[in-house]
Formats: sequence, C-alpha cells, structure tokens
Amino acid sequence: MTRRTSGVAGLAVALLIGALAARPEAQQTIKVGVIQPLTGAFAASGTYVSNGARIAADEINAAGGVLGRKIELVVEDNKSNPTEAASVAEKLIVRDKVPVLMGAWGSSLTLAVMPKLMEYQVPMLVETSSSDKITTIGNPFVFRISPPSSVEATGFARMIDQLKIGKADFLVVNNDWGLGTADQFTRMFKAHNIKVGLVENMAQNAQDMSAQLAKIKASDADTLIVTTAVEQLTLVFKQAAALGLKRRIITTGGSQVPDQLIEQAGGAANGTSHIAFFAPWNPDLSADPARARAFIAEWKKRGYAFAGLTESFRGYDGIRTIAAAITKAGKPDAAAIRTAFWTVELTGLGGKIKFNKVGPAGMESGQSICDIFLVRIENGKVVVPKA
Amino acid sequence: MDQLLQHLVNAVVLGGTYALLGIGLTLIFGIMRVVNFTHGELYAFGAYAVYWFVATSGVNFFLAIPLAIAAGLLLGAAVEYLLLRPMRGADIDTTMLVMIGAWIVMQNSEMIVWGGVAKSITTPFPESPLVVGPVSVSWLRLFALGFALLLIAGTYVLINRTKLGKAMRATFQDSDTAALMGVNIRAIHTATFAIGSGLAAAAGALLGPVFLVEPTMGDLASLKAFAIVILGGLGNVTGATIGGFALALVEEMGAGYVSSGYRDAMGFAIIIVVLLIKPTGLFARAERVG
Amino acid sequence: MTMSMPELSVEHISVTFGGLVAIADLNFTVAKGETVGLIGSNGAGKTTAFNVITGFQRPTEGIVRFRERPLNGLKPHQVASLGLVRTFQRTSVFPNNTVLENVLIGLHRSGRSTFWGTLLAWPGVAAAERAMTERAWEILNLVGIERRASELGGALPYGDQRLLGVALALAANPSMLLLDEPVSGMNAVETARFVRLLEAIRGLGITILLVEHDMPLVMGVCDRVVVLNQGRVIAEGQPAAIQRNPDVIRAYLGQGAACA
Amino acid sequence: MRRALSYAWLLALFTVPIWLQDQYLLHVAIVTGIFIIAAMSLNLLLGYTGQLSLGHVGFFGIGAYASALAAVGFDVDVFGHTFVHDPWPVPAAFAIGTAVAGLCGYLIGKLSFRVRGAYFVIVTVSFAEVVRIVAVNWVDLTQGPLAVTNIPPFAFALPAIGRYTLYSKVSNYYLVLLVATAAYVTIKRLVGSRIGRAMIALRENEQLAVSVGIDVTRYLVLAAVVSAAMAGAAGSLYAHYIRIVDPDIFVFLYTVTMVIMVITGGKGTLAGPIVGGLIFGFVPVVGRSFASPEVQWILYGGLMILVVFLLPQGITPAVRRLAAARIAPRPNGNLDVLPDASQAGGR
Repeated sequence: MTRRTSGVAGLAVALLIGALAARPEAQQTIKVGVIQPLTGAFAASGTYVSNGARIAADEINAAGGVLGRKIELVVEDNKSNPTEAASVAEKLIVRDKVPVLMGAWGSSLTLAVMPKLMEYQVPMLVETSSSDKITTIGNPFVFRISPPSSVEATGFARMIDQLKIGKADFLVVNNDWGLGTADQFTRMFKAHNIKVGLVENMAQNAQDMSAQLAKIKASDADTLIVTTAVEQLTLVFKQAAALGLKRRIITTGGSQVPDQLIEQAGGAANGTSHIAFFAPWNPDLSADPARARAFIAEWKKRGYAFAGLTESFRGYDGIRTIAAAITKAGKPDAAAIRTAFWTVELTGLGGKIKFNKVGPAGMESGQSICDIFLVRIENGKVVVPKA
Repeated sequence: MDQLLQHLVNAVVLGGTYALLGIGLTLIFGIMRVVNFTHGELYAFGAYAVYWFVATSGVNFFLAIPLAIAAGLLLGAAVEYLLLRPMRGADIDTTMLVMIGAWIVMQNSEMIVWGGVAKSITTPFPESPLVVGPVSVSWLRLFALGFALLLIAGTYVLINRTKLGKAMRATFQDSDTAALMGVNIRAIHTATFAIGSGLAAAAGALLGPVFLVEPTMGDLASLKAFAIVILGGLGNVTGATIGGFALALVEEMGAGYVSSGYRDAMGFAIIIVVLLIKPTGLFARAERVG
Repeated sequence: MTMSMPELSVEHISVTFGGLVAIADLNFTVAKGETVGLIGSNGAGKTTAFNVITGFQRPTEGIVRFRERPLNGLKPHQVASLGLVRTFQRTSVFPNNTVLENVLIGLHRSGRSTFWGTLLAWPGVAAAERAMTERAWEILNLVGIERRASELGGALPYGDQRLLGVALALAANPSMLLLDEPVSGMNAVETARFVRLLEAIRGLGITILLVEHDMPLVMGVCDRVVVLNQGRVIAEGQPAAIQRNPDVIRAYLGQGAACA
Repeated sequence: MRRALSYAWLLALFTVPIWLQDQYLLHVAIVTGIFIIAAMSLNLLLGYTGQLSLGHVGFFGIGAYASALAAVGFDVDVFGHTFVHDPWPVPAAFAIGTAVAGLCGYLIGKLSFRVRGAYFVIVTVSFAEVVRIVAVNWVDLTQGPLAVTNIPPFAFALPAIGRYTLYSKVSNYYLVLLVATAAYVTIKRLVGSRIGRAMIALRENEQLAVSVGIDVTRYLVLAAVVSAAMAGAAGSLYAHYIRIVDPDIFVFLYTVTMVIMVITGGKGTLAGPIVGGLIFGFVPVVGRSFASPEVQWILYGGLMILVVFLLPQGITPAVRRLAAARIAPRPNGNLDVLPDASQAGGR
C-alpha cells in the first residue's frame, strides 16, 4: 500500500462515513417497516400487498393517525430473495429504527427474516406466507394473519366431498410455500383416502413448464393442484391449454388473483377453481362488508388493477392490525407492541383477527384464523359458491 | 410413447427461436470476436418492443414483430457504433468489460422503464391448440417456429448469396486482406452487430408472447446462446442452427425424463463438455461462416 | 573438433503444413561448445527448424536429441529446463517490467523458494531472493546493460532490447543457446557490441546455434555453418569452405554472381 | 518507508469501530470487507495472471455453502448410501469452506486453462451457473430455495475465556479485518516472489515466459487455487456473518461487483481492489437515499465503461502517476507491477 494511494483511500472512506453519520434527526412519525418482493419472481403480488398497506396507512393517518402521530411506511424490496430479505430487515431495524415490521410475502423470505427478529427483539406481522414452519419453529416475534397450509388443507377438506376427487397430482413452486402445501394437502388427501399421483415442482422463475405438464398429461389423475405466484400460474394455464390438458385444476395459496388469470390465460382459466381468503367480487361475504366496499372503491380510485384485490387486502389488514397493536401498546416500542399483539382484536377484510398461541411452549407465535372460499371461473367470470 | 412425441414437438418448436439466438451470436462472436454480453438484453428488448407496440400503442401483433426486429437492429447498430467502434483493436478482455457495463446499463434501464413486474402479451391466436393425434401444440408456438425458420432461411441467403454476406465472410476469415480488397471493415462490423442483435430481438419478440416479458429474461438467453454457438462452432451459421435445435431437444428430454429443475443446466453442461473435448465446436468447419 | 557425442542432433526431421513441405529430411549435429550458424534464404525453413528443436512446433517425422535425450513430445518449458534455451526474433523482452525484473524472471528456474516458504516468509526465501538478484546483476554486467537496470524493458533502445533478450536467455542457465536472428535491425556499433557478447558466451563454454542473415557475422563467429534451402541441408562445413561452395552460391545469390 | 505507511493504514482500520458507532455502517463495513477479500483474490487471477475469470462467485458461493453445511450439519443420500455429517465448530467449517473452494479452483483451473481467451471466460461463467442450478435443485443437501438458515456465527473456544461467540458487529469487524490482512499479506508476498514474477511473466508474454522454462499450466492453476481458496474464505465469512445462504449467492451480479471493484481500483496492483472495494462498498449506501438501486447500477455500468476507456489502468495507478508527477518525477514511473526490486539488491 504505497503512501499516495492510501491517502486517497483514507480520504474516500472518511468523506463517505462523515456524510452518513450526520443523518437528519427522526421526525415525529411512527415508522413501520414493510418488506415485500417488488422485483423478481413475486414482484406482482408484492406490489399489490404494498399498495394495500399504503391505502390502510393513508386511511389511518386521515383519521388522526395512531397515538396522535402519523404512521410512516418504510417499504423495502427483498427482490424475491431470502438473503436480501434478511439484509433489508436489518437495515429497517438498525438504521430506520422501526419498532414493528410487516412482511416478507414468500415463506422462504419470511423464514430468512425471522432470525433478525430474534436478534433485535422486534415483532413482525406476517401477512401472506403459509409455510407451517413459520409458527412452529418457536419464534415469539412472529404474528401471522394468513392461514398456514395445514389450516388451508383442513379448510379445503370441508369442500372435498362435493368435488369428488379420485386421484390428484401436484405442480408446486420449489420453495417453502409450494413444498409445504404439497406436504399438507397430501396428508389431508390420504386422510380422505384420495390417491396422490405425481408431485412435480418448478423453479421460482422458471417459465417453460411444458415438460412437467406433458408428464402430468400422461398421468391418470383427475385433478391437478397448482401452487405458485400469479405470473407463473398464467404460464402454467397457457401451457396446459396448449398441451390440451383436459383436467380439473385447483390452485391454492390465495395469491392466484383469479381476475388476472382470466385476463392473461383467457379461456384457459375457465373451469378452474381457486382457494381464496377474500372475495372482492361479492363484498357482502367479507367479515366487514362496509369496509370491504370502501377498500375496493379506494383501490379502483387509485387506478390499481381490480385483479390485485385478492392479494392487496393482506397488506390492508396487516397495517390495520399493526396500528391496533401500537394503539394498545400506548407507545411505539417493540416490546410493548409485541405484548399488545396478543390482546388485539379487530375485524379484517379476511375475517376476524385474533392471535392465539401456536408453536413450542414458552416460545409461541401468534396465528389468526381467517375465512376460506373456493371460487370457480366460469366462462370468463368468477363465481363465488355459497360456502 | 405420446409423451415422447409431445416432448419432441415441444423441442422443435422451441428450437426455432433458440437457433435465432445462436445465429445472431455466432455472427457477432464469429466475425468480431466480441463476447457479446448484451445479446440477452437485445432478446429482452425485442420482447418489450412487441409489448409496447401491442399493449400500449395498439399496433397489430403481426406488424409489431417486424417493427420489434427493426428496433433491435437499430439498437444493435447504436451499441456497436458508440461502444465497439472506438474500441477497435482492444484486446478481448477489455471489450468484454465494456459489454458487461453495457449489459448492466441496459438491464437496469428496462427495469426503470417497465418496472419489475412481468408483463404478458395478448396475441390474436386462439387458446385451443392444434391437435394432431396424441400431440397438441399451440398456434402461437407454431407461428413462432414458422417465423423463426423464415428468418433463418433469410439469414442463410443473406450470408451466402449477397454482396454484404460475401463481405462479412471475407472479414471473418481475414479482416486485413478484406480491407485491402476495398471492404469497409468498420461498416461491416456495425452491420454484423446490427444483424446479430436484430436476430436476438426477433427471438425475444417471438418468445415474449409465449412466455412472459420481464427485465431479467435476457440473462439466461445470453448463456444459452453461448452454449449454442460453442456447440455449433464459432461463426458457423449452419452449426448454430443445428445447435439451437439440439439444445432445445436436450433441454426438453432432460426436463422430461431426468429432472425439470436441471433444464437450464443442460446448456451449461454442453458448454463445459464441448469446450474441453473439442474447443472449435462439434461442427468443425468453425473458422468459416456459412 | 572433438568427436565426442554431439550436444544436439537433428535426425530426419520433416515438417509439412497440409501440402506445403516446410522441412524435408533435415539432418545436422552441433558438438559441445561449438558455435554453429544456420543460414538460408527466407522461407528456407530456418525458423520452423528452430521451433521444432525448442518444442514450439511438433515435427511430422524425425527426432531431435539433446545430450542423447529425445525431445519429441516435450513441452517448450521442459525443453528449456533441460538447458536448451532460445531467444525470439520479434518480441524478446517483458515490456512492462524493469530490466532487472526481466532478468529475475529469466532466473525463474534457478530459484529455490517454495510456495509455502514464500507465504510464511521463511528466512531461506529472502536469502534465495538476494542470491537471485546478485546473479541478475552479474548477467546485466556481462551483457553490458546494467546502467539501465531500473528502466522498463519496453522503453529501451532497440539494440539494448535485443541484448536484454539474450540476458533473459542466459538467466535461464542454458548449456546450449539458440539465437534467432539476434542482430537483425542492429546498426554497426550494436552489432560489434553483440559480437563481443557472443565471444564472452562462447568463453563460458555454452554451445550456440545461430540463425542469421548477416554473412560477415556468421562467417566471423561460427566454427561451422549449415546451409538450408527449400527445407533441405545443401551444404555444411567451415565458414571459408562454405563461402566458396558453388551450390551455396547458386542457391543463395542466384546464378551468375560470385560471393564477395 | 512504505512498510511504515502500511502499518499506519492498518492501525487506522483497527480504530474504526471505536469512532464509528452506527451499527448499520459497521454492517456495511463488514460486508464491504468481505467483498474486498473476494476482490483481492480475483485480482490475483484478473490482475496478476491476466485471466478474466467470470466464475469467481462460484468459489465464493461454494466456500459459503461448504462452511455453512459443515457447521449446520447435513444428511444426504447419494446413489443409495447416506452421508451423515454432524455439526462442526465454525473455525473448522471455515477451513473446510476454504479447502473445498480451493479444490474446486484446482479442478476448474486444470480444466478451463486448456482453452484461452473468449472460451476461457465462457467456461468460467458456465461453471458458476451450473453450481447455482445444482444449489437450487439438490434440495436435500443445500435446502435449495429454502436456503440454509440460522448458520452459527463464528465462535472460538479460547483456553482462558472459554467459548467466545462473535455476535456483535465489532467482533465480526475485527474477524474480517484479520482475514483481510492475512489475504493482503499472502498476495503481497506471493506477487513479490519468484512465483509471482512467473505469473506476471505469463500475463505479459506467455511465449517468452515458456522459453525461459516457466510451466504455464502449473502457475495458472496455482493462481486459480489460491484465488479460489481466498474467495471461499470470504464466502465462509459471509455465510457465518449473514447467517443465511441461498442459491442466489451465485448470481452473476456478485461477480460483476468484484470485477468492477478490481477494474476501477486498478487491476494488477495491491491497493487496487481495496480502493475499488471501499468505493463500491460505501457509495451504494450513501446513494441509497437519493438514487434507486436501478439508477445506481446504471451509474456503475457507465462508470465501468468510462474506466475502461479513459482509465484502463484504474484509479490507483492514475493517482500514483498524478502524485508522482507532483512530488518528484521518478525516472520511469513504472506501474506497481512488481515491488521496486531495484531498491532491494541494487549495486
């Protein structure tokens, strides 16, 4: 390291660190960290959830905010990648000093953030991830309003008799969410003596599934369960139609955004049925119809696609739950908010929100149960059967 | 048996556009010895161009494809003129670093202009496939194959039958002598890069509607194009065509019978194996274009 | 000239590129300590023969023996490690390294420092480094370019670059040196300096095979001369005899003219 | 004189955690340090032997995975029989990570140096891609996209203090500084030695190097092994600091980041990767407030093109030339290609 270059390097570092250290003092707002995939394989869903969260925050601030202070959402992109999710979580906690988080959308992404919650003792509201591991691993800082795959499976079991499934194949995305769903549904099917055939998986950003679909076409199952994000789902439907796959298709996970399927997969989407946790097509079915209509109106006013509603309600419910917790905690402090979560009770668009203890004793996580619908697409329209 | 037949059809349909990617790169790589990292971005640019023409400005789908190819040609010419012409004579590593810089700029510009969310292109083709016996294939993919074959034939004629083609082949074999014979080498390089980029844009324009259009779709296409070029031999248009179909077949069979997860690894396995056994590519007439 | 076993023997070497026969059934030997000139018009196959002997080019047929060891199949660096070191006609130096560094690179094979020794800064390594630098200065003095030790190889005047090329080869501790047109492009002063260097190298007992066009130099320095034409040896012998040999004159200067 | 300055610079780095309390900046300093180690190792290949290896993230990732899996433990069945590996202490895992990466460096070096130029680059890029795809799909070893989670942080069983685990940022900072210094010294000694000169000779003029008896393959493979092992060590540090490893660690963008650090800093110089590393480590953090990541990346891509056009030797030599011209013009102002041997044994 010769004399001259070290001078330059020293100067460069001092300059940069000086600029950083003098960050402006935090204003009076209460910061809430939001971690969503805004790029990468799950970009569409992550954007919808963030927009839903923004509507909730604006609504709350318009009504005077929380504890007299405005809520400020600090939204970070985890790029649909676990390591990025962990690093933006650390940035939100350490740098932006947020007392509470909402996020990470995909199960692998949420699982990546969880060690940071333990390390910095900051609670997080899980709005979408459905892998059971999240609430059974024993992380007391996790509060989930989306149903784990096991609950989804039991919910689905109620509707199984009218579907008369003989044998089912699976085509799932190759991560915690997909594999978790296949696992839970297989167990549930066996309990209802329904035979399980192929379990094919697809990489998160794979676009050409014609090989897997050709294999499934050759199998003798009568139903195909598909679990993945909406972008990949449209490809699966198009390629299934292209292969002439004549089979009943049911999608799980609640992130399928049926309207976008109709728009992009066209006729290919007809005859398929989907598990959903919110039915914007018929707001009266929601636990809070008035608020559901208001939310749908606000969503349309902002010019967002109607199709995104089945995803964005999660962000909306999530922020309202956090606001309720902060109000109960009395101060924007992580520990207080964490205890307050256990006493929160409100009616979300997706059903009543109340956290009961789940997971190993002493290290329980919060899990709230919500409604489940099975909707069908018939000649281009979503039909919500009276469950 | 019909599953095998279906895989074969899938492979042939995909092979057409893979060949386009390969031919485009083999021209650039073969003639200009440039390891073109922006090839994938031209592929993505072609897809976005079709999306822009069809979705935002309502142009007819069949018109949008040639327009996208033309846009690809222009962008390729611009990249060559701005970045590669001043680099004439620089060693291969330096040009490669410039191309990596260009790749980063192009991909992130697409991210800003179009956003991270994947786009879908609606096409006038019916959803219900053409069914022939046990095999069925969508009309859109057949159109993509047909159009690709048309472009491949066109390129073949251009290279082997036209004056420009002759000049390109001369430049490929020995640019100094070609220059002595009055060939304007700089113009040939710009033209070659433009044609190569146009073909990549064409592949993107054809596969965009079949799959989805998103900013990082080019990365994999770039690496697959390299696999095809190496399989077919540097600068060998016929080799690239065969290489394109071969890669599609290996991928489809691998995904069908080995494991779908390793589909994309087939291309890279080919690169490593071929380079270590026969660096000049399987179809040994590597050093000749056409 | 002692008739002990030849230092280098080239036996029935032929090289064909596709249809072109570059060398056809080449045979000659070089004895220990001898200085032999290899002359011939352009395209006579001199450089190809050179490349075959030093392992840069694989012959189509024939064997090259150095101190009785066949060299066929050996890689160039293995040939050099046996003590048969060559110079190059065009690029003969490392342009971006100083003159001293060039010679230190040449001394590569004589260095004893091991990988782990280097990493752990073993005391032996520093000693070996000093010894190498010592040897480097000796070679620079022998060749006469010690004043330019810290200049960049590429920045030297042409004559000095050629000398540095020879210094590099000497650093590789050769028992036989193959010089590829060492004085081409040199002026009279530089050539004279080079001849003095050649005499010094002969004094060290190093065998030399010299490829050169400069007739006065070849005739003045070489013990024996081998004449090549169209890839075949057409004459071999003392410089004086070669000058008068009619075949050489005809092949070299065309029909009529007599050699000066 | 230069030695004293290196120590002064090292001391300055040593005091950083004392005056820099901001946890997030320490986090950035640690990650930057890890990438500087990887950039230094790439510089050995790219700068000193002149081989543009674009698969360097493959070794970084292999080091991370090997170390993480050795520390977390795994059981995997390969063709029938199962390998069960129970968790090892982290220092041993670090050694495993470095060794496995070095071994891969040997294998890939042996294979890829049979080809040169464009083909070499493409083989290295393909190597990294294949390793990424294997990491995604070999789920029962690498957990695939589920990622290897809660990897134990570094911990030393020191005789006096008993078991000391590096949870805090400060302790991790010093660990990275220690490994970075070791890496710097390794490269400095290697490059200044007979072995280093052989590598540089291969870069400058392979044919001439061979003619003095330098075995090309041996030294290229040696450079590949050392640089791969060092990248593996950096990967292992990354795994045990971030405590999660997923297949996206092999993404091409990491290799490009390392290449930009080396090229802009100054390839073939000791200080180059450090200067480039500091710039590219901290600028994104400063820029994060006023430019979105995409805009930043466009600037970096543009910067790389400019550097290649205007400053082919990178920042360090340019600054050195500037400073040299100002103070006392040295006779030859040669590049910091080799330590100035003339001082060592001059007559």
